[in-house]
Amino acid sequence: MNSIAEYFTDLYKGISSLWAGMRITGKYFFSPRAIVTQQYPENRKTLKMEDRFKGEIIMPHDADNLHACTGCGICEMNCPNGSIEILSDRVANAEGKMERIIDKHIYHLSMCTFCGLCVKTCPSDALAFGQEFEHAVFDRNKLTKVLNQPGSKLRKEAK
Amino acid sequence: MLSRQELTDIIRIFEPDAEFPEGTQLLEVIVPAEKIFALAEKLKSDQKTAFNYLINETAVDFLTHMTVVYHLESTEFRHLIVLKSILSDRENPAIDSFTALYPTAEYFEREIFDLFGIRFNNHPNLKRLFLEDDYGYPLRKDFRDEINIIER
Amino acid sequence: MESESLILFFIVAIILVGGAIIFSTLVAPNSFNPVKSEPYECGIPSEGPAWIQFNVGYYLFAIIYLVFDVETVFLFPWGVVMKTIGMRAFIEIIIFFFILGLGLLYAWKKGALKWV
Amino acid sequence: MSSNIYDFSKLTGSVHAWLSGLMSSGWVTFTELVLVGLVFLLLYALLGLFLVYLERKVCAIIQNRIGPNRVGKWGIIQTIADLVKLLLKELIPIRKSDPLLFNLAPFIVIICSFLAMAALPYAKGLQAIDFNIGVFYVMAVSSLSVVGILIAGWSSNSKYSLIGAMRSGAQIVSYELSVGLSLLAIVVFTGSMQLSTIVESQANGWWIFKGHIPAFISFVIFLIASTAEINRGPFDLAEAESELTAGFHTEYSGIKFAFFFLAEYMNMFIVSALGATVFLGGWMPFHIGNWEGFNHIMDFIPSAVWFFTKTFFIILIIMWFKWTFPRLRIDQLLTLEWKYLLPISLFNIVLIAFIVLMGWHF
Amino acid sequence: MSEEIIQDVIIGESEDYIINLGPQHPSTHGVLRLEVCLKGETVKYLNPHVGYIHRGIEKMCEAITYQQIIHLTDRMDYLSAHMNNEAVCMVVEDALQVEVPERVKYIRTILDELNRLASHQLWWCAFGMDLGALTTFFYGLRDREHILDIFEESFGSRLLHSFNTPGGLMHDVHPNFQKRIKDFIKYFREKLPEYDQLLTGNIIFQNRAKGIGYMSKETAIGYGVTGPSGRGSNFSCDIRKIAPYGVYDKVQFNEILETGCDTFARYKVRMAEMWESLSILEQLVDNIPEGDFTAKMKPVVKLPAGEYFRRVETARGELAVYVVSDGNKNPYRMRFRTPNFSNLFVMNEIASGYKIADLIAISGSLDLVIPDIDR
Repeated sequence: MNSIAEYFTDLYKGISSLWAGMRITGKYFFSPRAIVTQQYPENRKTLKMEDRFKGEIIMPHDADNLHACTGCGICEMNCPNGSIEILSDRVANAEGKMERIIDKHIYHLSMCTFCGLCVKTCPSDALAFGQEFEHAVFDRNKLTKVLNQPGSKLRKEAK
Repeated sequence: MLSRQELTDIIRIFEPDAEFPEGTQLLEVIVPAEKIFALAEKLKSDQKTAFNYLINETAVDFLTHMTVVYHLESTEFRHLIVLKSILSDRENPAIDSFTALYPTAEYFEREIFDLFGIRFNNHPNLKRLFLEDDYGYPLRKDFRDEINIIER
Repeated sequence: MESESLILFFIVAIILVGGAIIFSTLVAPNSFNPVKSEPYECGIPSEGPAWIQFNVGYYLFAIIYLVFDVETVFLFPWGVVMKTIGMRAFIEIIIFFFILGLGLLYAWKKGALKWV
Repeated sequence: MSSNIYDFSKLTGSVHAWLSGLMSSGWVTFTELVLVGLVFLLLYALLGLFLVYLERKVCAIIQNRIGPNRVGKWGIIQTIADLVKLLLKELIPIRKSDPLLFNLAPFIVIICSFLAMAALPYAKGLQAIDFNIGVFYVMAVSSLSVVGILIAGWSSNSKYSLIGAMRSGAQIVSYELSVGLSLLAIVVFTGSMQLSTIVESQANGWWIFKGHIPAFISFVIFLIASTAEINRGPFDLAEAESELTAGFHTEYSGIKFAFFFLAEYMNMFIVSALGATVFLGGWMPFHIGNWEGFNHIMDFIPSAVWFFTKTFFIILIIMWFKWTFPRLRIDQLLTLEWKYLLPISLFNIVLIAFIVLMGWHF
Repeated sequence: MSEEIIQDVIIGESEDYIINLGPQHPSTHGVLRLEVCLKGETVKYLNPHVGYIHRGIEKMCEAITYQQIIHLTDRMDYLSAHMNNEAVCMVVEDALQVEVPERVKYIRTILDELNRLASHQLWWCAFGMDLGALTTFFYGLRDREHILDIFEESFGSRLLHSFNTPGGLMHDVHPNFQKRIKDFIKYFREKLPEYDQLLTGNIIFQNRAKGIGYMSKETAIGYGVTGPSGRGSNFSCDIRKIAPYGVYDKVQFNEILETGCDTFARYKVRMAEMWESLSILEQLVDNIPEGDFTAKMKPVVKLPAGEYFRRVETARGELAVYVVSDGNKNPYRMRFRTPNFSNLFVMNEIASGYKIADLIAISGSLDLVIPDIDR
């Protein structure tokens, strides 16, 4: 007799546990507001990444096309993957001293792991993280970028 | 939990040849390769020490010799020691397997065999774990792979 | 329509499947690659043949099923006439179920319903 | 009786009469056959596509997603796009497979589900073939698809497929019993196996209400067992993708795979339609006893609408099962059938026979 | 049927039926290959093959500085990236005897727990899906998204945030950090009971999970199975209790131990750990002290010659870092004792004799992350 009672309580418990699960899914079925999907390509205009989002490395230039990179090479040294290459020149400045300026600050996005060491260690805050996240391209070579804009110059701090 | 000194005393009795380097973070015991298995067996079965949990087993290549390092813990008393054994024969290094004491050592040892080329005696299934059979032993310091490793 | 017209449905189904497959073979690309035509086993070459003698567990259930299904087939005619015959049919089916139940119980006790 | 429900036999009759006026009787039969074939082909394809779309939408909403929404309004022609894609996919031949059986399997599963479609009463007077053993016929034909699945799994010469096919064989074969016994319950009530008679007998109330608790138990057993018989979650062991990747149709590609997929959904439709016909009154409107006024209003809703509403209600329940529960294991599956469902349904039949004997049903 | 095919049919049951699960299989959670020998549906024995994504992280570490190692540890157990980072950071801090600011400790602990929650949520999704309950996957991911949003706001990345650095943190957390965590706790306290109703209580799930994959305490210790998997076998192995780091000695929490030793016990441990993590978060989130986000460190970190060893509790068990330094800026030898490595190889022991469907449940309950095994 006891086992029969057990059989039916088991049956009841089993069915009610199934019903509990079905209630949850049923609840969401009838609450379409709970939908969390973001319709990505359509919401591009309203899509806003967080300020600190690590999309890619950029070198901010101001309105006069000036940047802050002195070409010291610390970012190149600190990058664990070798994704930064700096080609620098030595040119004479107004006082006749030889001074190092960057020719090209090359950034291999394909090798970057977004660890942030270059941005953190840059002594002149020349690098920053950009918000761009759509990196897909058809040609691998396009992932190699030159960060300093053509014709840009080093910003001279007022001493 | 036994203190460092107490453990040192106990191990001295178990294994008179053991050396205890000074100034290490954890208690380290350096034992000759042929005696390490016997010591570990005693450490595991002894009531006071009861080192029943092998946290880590690895090896280090020092170019002149190799060291096999074991980190042992007792889940009961929570004391922790480091067993070490120095293998001076780099060409054909071999040491006893711990598999009989700690089943997990089987795979740690396969990994060490794979990456360092240290052979383990009495190992049930000493095959390479990650790499192909004809690959070198990459964690040895004199390993060179011209194709895949770019030196900077 | 008469039941002979099932042949019609048969033909239509064959046309549906055959037509689509023929269309597909004509339109779809076709390339040969020895690796592609291997049976799928997660990207690893299959070890040994797939066709071997298989676990008896599956067949055991098939055999028990065979017994019970034949019984069920007998039950349907009974179900149709149950209303008209009444008491006699009821008593007969109780006897029938008693024997059937004994059979199930026997199989149960013998462990035939236990998965091996 | 519900005399004011539109009888589709009037329509078919007038078509027949119109055709007879145009041509000789042999040609009339031929034209009618072609017409019926075309209508069913269309129905089959549309229903299949719609069911796939419905399932994707339902599971999406349950999972807080939107589901297909790019192709057409609300993604409604997404499945058609998928079908076209599958048609254009390469059919990969499997080395060392059994080519004859490998190609035969999709035919078998489709033929089985197509044949079962023929006997379903879609509306009053709209039924291709009204067998006097209708219930039995639908049950038998729809369960034949296990042969196709077994052949598919075996002929692929893949280990996953073979295990999937074996599982599916043991499973379908077992649950066949419970489906049969739960349908038998209504046969006992009605005293007929003809689907049209069963529907007519529910003019004053559906069997699930008239047949007391045993009929309800039968309905629940039918729901569980038929879900298992059509290989749907939580009983989808034959194609358990976390264990067997895709089970019996692992090796099928392109349109051949699509046919297995289609047959699965059509089988779902067939069992739901059968359940709706037998337990929920088929195309019969919702009637309550002698409430003439109420019954009269209900009669204005076309019978086909009633049929499809009930069918899709059952389909939604089956989908709800699938997207809620984890999958059973093979031994639990068989235990559920042989140690729970079968004894319960045997006992249930006796109970129903007793009710019928005493004349307690309405 | 051709002659050749007939000959292929083997007569006799003695033949082993060997099936490969993986590397391309939906339920191995990565490129793991299990060579399974079957008899009918029952697993006779199985043989794990690893190494499909071996990247040689230990070798790479020998060539780079300690700051640079951080970003590699992210990629071992990518679901507990923060704990992996913390282990390396703490080894360096130990060796240099740097005292990190109190604020850093608090934030690290909070991130540990958030990361653990995110990891357990993902495990719950995947475990449900392994057992065929497909809806769990979406509910789990839906809730995990909130944690990832918190990460993104503060560190700029969602999964591999490389946020720790030896001595402290990369930069300070976002001003919204505390508020968002509090919102999340409130949100998740409502959602977690739904998990129980949907899956834990479900009779089918319980039958699938109970009594499956029995792993005794001795087996767990012998094979070094740590983390929630080990604690399901009543093996007390929580490093947060044994050797507290961060501020774990200042918060109240229980080490969850289950005596069931089966798949369901491991499941229950993880579910209970989610509640514990929530309560730890609640205790910490309001008490983050003000202060620096990093200790003063030299730009080039050189560890004094010697050997250092440190353990942390990741979401999957005990991660031990063993460093041999020769006084240079690069480690001489870096060894990661990763939890999944040990957790994987117990599979043969605990899955033999069960059905193939149970094998999937068992591997799901061990919560394996394959890059952590291969490193």
